[in-house]
Amino acid sequence: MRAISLIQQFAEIVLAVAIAPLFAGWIAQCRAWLQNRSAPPLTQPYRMLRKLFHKDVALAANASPLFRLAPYVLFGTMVLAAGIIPSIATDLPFARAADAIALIGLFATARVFMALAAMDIGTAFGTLGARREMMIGFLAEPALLMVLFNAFLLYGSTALPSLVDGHATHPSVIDPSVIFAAIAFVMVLLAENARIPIDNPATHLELTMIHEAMLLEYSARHLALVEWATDLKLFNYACIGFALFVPWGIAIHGADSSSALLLAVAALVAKLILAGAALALIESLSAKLRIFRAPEYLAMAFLLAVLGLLVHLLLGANVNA
Amino acid sequence: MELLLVLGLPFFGTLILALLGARRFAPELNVGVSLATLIAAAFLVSRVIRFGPLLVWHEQFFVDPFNVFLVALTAFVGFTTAIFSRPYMRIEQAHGRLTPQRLRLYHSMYQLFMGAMLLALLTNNMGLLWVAMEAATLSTVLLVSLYRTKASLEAAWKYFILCGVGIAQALFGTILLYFAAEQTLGRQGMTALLWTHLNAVKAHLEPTVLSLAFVFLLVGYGTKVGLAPLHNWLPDAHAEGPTPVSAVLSGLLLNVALYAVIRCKVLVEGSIGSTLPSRMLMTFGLLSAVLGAFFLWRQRDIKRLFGYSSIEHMGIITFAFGLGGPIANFAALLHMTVHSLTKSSIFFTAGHASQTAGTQRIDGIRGLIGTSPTIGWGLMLGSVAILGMPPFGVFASEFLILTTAMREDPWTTPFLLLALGVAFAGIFSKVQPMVFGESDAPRLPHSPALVPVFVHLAMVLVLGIYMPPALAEWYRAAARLIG
Amino acid sequence: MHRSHLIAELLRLLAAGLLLISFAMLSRRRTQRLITLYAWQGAILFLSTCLVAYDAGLTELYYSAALTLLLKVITLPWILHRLIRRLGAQWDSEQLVNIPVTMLVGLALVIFAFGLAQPISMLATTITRHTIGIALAVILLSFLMMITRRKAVTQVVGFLAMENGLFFAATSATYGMPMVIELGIALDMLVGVFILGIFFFQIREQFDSLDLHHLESLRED
Amino acid sequence: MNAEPWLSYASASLPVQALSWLLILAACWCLLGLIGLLRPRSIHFVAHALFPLGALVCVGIMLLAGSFLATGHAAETMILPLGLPDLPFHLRLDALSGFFLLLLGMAGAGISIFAAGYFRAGEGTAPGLMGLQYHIFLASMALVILADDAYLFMVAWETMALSSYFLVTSQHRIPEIRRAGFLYILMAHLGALCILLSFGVMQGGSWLFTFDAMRAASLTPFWATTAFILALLGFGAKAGLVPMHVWLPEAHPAAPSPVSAMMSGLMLKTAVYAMLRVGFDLLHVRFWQWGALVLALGLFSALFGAIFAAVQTDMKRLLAYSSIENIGLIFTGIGLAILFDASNLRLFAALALAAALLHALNHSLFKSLLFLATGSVLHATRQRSLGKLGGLIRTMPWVATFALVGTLAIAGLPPLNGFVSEWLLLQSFLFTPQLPHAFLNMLIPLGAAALALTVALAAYVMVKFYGIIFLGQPREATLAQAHDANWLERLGLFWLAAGCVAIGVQPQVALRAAGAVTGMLFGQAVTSGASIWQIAPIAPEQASYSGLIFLAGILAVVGITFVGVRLLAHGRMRRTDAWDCGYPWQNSRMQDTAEGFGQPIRHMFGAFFRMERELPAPADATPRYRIQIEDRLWRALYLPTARGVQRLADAVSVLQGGRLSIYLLYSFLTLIGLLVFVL
Repeated sequence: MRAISLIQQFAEIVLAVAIAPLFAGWIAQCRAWLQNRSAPPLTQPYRMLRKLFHKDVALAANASPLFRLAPYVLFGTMVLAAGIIPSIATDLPFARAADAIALIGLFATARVFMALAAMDIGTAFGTLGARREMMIGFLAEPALLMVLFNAFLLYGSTALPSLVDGHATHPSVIDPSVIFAAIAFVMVLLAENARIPIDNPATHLELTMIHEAMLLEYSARHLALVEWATDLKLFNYACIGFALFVPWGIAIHGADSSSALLLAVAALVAKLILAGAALALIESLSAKLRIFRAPEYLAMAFLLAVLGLLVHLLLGANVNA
Repeated sequence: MELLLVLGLPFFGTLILALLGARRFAPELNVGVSLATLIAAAFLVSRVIRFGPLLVWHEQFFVDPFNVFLVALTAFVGFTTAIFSRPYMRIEQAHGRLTPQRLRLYHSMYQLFMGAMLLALLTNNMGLLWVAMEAATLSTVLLVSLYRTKASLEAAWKYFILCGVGIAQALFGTILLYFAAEQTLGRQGMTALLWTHLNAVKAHLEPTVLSLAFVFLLVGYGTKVGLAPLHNWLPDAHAEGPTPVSAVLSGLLLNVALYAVIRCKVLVEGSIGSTLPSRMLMTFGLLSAVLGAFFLWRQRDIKRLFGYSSIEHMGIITFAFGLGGPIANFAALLHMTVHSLTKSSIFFTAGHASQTAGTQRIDGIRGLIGTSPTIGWGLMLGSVAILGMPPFGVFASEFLILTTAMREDPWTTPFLLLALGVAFAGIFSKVQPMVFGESDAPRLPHSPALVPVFVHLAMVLVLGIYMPPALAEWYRAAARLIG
Repeated sequence: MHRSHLIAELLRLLAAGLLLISFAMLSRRRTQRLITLYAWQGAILFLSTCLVAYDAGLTELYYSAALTLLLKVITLPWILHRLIRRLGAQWDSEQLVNIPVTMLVGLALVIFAFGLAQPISMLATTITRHTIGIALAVILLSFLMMITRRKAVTQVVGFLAMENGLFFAATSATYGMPMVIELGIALDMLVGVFILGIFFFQIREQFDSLDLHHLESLRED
Repeated sequence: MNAEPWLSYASASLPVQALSWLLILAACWCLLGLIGLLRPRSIHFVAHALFPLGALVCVGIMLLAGSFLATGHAAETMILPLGLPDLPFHLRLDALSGFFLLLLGMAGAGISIFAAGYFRAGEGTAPGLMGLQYHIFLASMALVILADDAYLFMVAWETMALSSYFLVTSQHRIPEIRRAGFLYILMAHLGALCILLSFGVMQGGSWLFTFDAMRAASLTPFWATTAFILALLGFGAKAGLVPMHVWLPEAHPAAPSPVSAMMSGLMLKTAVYAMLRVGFDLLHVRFWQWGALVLALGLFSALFGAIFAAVQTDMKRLLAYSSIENIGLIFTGIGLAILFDASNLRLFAALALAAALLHALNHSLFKSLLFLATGSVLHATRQRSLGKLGGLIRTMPWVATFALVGTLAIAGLPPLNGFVSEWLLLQSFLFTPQLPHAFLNMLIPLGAAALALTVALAAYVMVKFYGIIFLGQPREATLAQAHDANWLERLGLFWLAAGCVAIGVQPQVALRAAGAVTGMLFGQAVTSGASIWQIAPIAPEQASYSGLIFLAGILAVVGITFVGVRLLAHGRMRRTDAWDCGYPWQNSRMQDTAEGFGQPIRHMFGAFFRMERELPAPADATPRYRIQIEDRLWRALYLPTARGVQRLADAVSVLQGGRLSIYLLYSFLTLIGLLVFVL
């Protein structure tokens, strides 16, 4: 194993942990602009975290150890995921630990822990949130898997680094299925990260909230970790999207020097800025759905992904391993 | 010599018990005579094992692989049934259903019945076979009507008329056989009806006559086998007679009747050289199996239930004989054995069960396993065995029959499946609540004799996983004999 | 030769008589008359057996003829007469099927029986070979009678008539069965009738009638 | 196939003739059972002496089978002087049977230890008798796996059914349990008949019923298909494949928990084993249509089970339906394997089969674990209904912890074992586009989606299961007195939980065992590119997974974060009431009930259910809400059959009209008919 790959690995994790809140803040700012409100400063998330870390924890009397463990597990899984997803380089020691499907499993672990923690106190809202979160989860996963199927058909691999490399080796492949898959992926991303139209991260209107309902009982450092992990999750999804659909600029295996890395970081930042703006735009343009419309929404995502698949098979471009 | 004993002892017992059957020790005497018969039979068997088949007294009597094990079986089940009936009949007497005179009649007729069956098995003469069958019928008619209740009289009357008519057909069949024999063997009186002689010349017997004869013989003896649609007497007789009688009817008489049918089938098939008789047997067998299974579905009386189950199993055996070939015949003979062992033991337990509950109605019998675990487990295991669950021997034969049928005549397997499945549901759904659940029945005045039950079941179990070589050798030889 | 021809003629005559009697039995209503007819049947059997014995010169057939006379002409009818007098069951009022229909069915049966007996008669070497069809017809007719009658006694008479038919078949087709078997059959018959006698009384005391429709309680419902 | 170092060491210390030792161990089980009859009423003797010994036997079997697999010996055969005259009992130990014996021993050990602590006095059957039935059950399963001729197989198979039936009905005073037992034994017997006929076809005229003869027999496609369909019916009925599943949700809850665990964890696997034996070993050909059929059935069962599990309100029923789901997953793998094998893609076939085998092993571990946990809960609270449980994590921390492991494993979450097999299954789905059937290529991705949906639903179900039983506030006051499991029970649970974690973190070992099987069946072992760190079914650059790195990574990050938080911030904390948006009067009745948790599923998959709702009226003094969920198939398939048989029986019973003349007429007509027929 080469030293550079270790460096890349470390850099990637640190970068992700560092700028994930910034990304969230950027989206919030864009939304504010689009809704012409006066925006909070970009650093708002960091201040939030600092404040929370210094508060005293107010823990529900009947909270079990699971409740206190959950935020750490959540944070841990998200950091690990950040280490696996090739956001700036593809030659990562951790990357072999999981392909994209295993990543879905990783996110599922985080989700289940969150839901269990939400049920632990035994409040009405906690269980409600847990149930809704799990529902969204099992609706979103098939769609996401179909997206990955598309990728596999294109590059004959489900390991993200190989996908990126493969894309770099023959970038000429512009398959119509990719477009379908990309749209489906964005829809899933919105749903999975508690954004409009499925959920509203800003709301605390009890009956509509999903994600927020689960963290009602958390406070101080626990809450901070959960929030941070949430930001990381959004960041990770964004990076998966980049790796799947716009992997330009990522320092690929073999061609990775320090300069390439700097370039990659720059590319990543650029992509994030655009992506954040786009997300904000979508969120501002769409209205939140009733919870029972969510299945239809995700079914639509699934349908698009499958369409992509069929299109690919029908057009018969078979670039399999 | 042993043969003389085997045949003589039961008739001797008939007389003795008829003379002094009213005494208190009559049941023990009955057991004693049966035991003696069993011992004699055992000697006979051992002799056959040592010196091979016998043919004695101007060839009037013979022992060959086909009937030797049936003789042993008959003597054995006769003995165990005698053991069982000792306390059972005492309990009946205590319940006031029987008087000493009836008991005397019962004991002597029981022995007569045994003698008649052994005669039917051992004789080489088709005419004597007929006489013995008739004698068995008459003695059992008296046994069935033992209680003198309306129901038992009705049952006995139907039994008598139906089997009487049937047996008359069989006689006509025998006459035709004799007629055909005379054509070839010439007029030689007694010897013309000897099965061995007929078997020797069967190829030259007149086919048309023999096929006619077979029809009459099949209808005649088939009535006693209980083949549908000639079976109607069977459930009534089984349900209304005393339980020991039901046990020997199911366990032995049906076997003997089927034995007669098969003897005739061998001759006829050899003569007409076509598989017509086999086809007839298969059809009758399937019909009986399926109909019997469906009858099971809505029984309310425990002994009736198992009577119908006997019809079903006789159907299966007949079907197997119809299939023919070494394996199917082997399976059929095995099934004869295990069925009579299992079914008699089931009747033992069923009898005691109805005594404990004071009724034969199924929904009156509950939670046996609570009141008397031995009876409960006996009934449960017996039913499980008769339903063809391994490791009991019934499964071994059904295994061979089903697999053979699947290869030889696949069209029959759906019917067999239907029969077995329906029978399973029908019997098990009724046995389970009788054995399991709550109950508050009183205990019996005399302790029941359940040793026979578990002896029988143990034997069936052993036959399921290990078959003594000698027995296997007989079965093979008999299977070859039947062809 | 001439003599045996004459005997064959006589036998055919007797056989016809047998058939006639069976038809008569089908048509009779009174039980006593039935029994008388049964006795007549026995008599005819006795005669025919004697003729066959004389013709074939078989002594053992004489024994069985004697047996027939003793059993079927004298003993059984006598027993039955006494029985029904004691039981007061003279009348066999109504039948399940009315008589003309029964007659027609009987006729059909006779034709069927002859058709059936044809191949056998071809083979028969005995002088009586044409009579076997009649024997079969008698059997089937008495079977029919057992089906159509309502009273226990009449069913029994039908049963016995069937035995007669069998016996006739035995003699006419094969000069009779071996003696031992004849004896066995006769013994069984006798015992059977005694048992029936016992039954009559028991049925009577249980159901105070010999009508069979009392005996229909054991059934699937 | 190169062996794991520790395994090869173990095998070096064990005799080569593994088969005879396995038989001796199986005999030990029967012996233990019989010894129990000496003092049938003494719970101490039976439970605390015999059951642990039985567990030891399980461990022995596990080690023997494991070493056999590791050293890759040639198949061992043996003939016992028992059975039918021409057909003595044949036994055979090869990789396939070795794998399933490993499974049997591994899960059986945990269950037996737990059972030692579980059985209390005065529960249904006398303990001695129960011990006999229990150990006969184990031994018969071992024999099913070792059998090498049809007769021994059937004998062991039905003995298994029978002993488990008696175990299920051990509390026979309860009518529902009797009913469940009857349904179970009936389905088992019908299935057995189908299997019997299948063997009858496969022996192909050579009147030898040994499996060797069947391997040699060459059947026409028609007969081969007949045999396969019959086998699928028979073994599917035992495995609980939809639509032959109806007995399963009735029988598993009815049984005492260790028995439920054995049935769900082990007995269903014997059906899987038999299906593999027939499908891949005995039948010499395979057609892709078979694969499509099995795949469809498997996927449907999986989805069906998951959906029904999500709406259950009885914790053991929930687990039973989840068993149907997992069996569905396993059969999905088998179907894929047949598909690949039929089109000669042997490597992929090996992959799919390895996934199925691994999932069978995993399921036997975590499902027994969960069933046993419900057993402890049942003893502690006397409650089976989810609506009356809750908050047990505080009163029963041990059970809760082990159950959490099981829950995460069955929910298919990394880094536990459930995830590995499901991941492999998805991987094998990825290669279906290489099948030479364009039409299938269109359809199978949807199958993959259905699979993903099932897996995600399973997570939903398990969150419901765990959250409602162990988390939240107790829904009944009595739950406060619930006591934790005793040490034997804990030991059993620990064994199984450890198994889940071990296989999750080091799947390579289990994969090697499965590889031995696939090597035997396809000549392809799924070990390419696998290192001690990771598994990679085909090639590392295509897809790879490493549970070890997962676990290590998460633990490391969690540790670092924890320390970091403590260093940078502080650990101050105070206990207060729950906030719940400031609503002060909340109580335990305000949590989601089991029905509430199932509500979205009912809403989305309404087509699957037959629902009876009872809604309270607006002005209702005592409003109560009741909903009953039924399986449509029960009314669509089974009741009509039963009614049909009943009607036929009524029709038949007319024959026995009780009138003598009619009976005479029957025999008369039979006579005439036959005469006419003969002429």
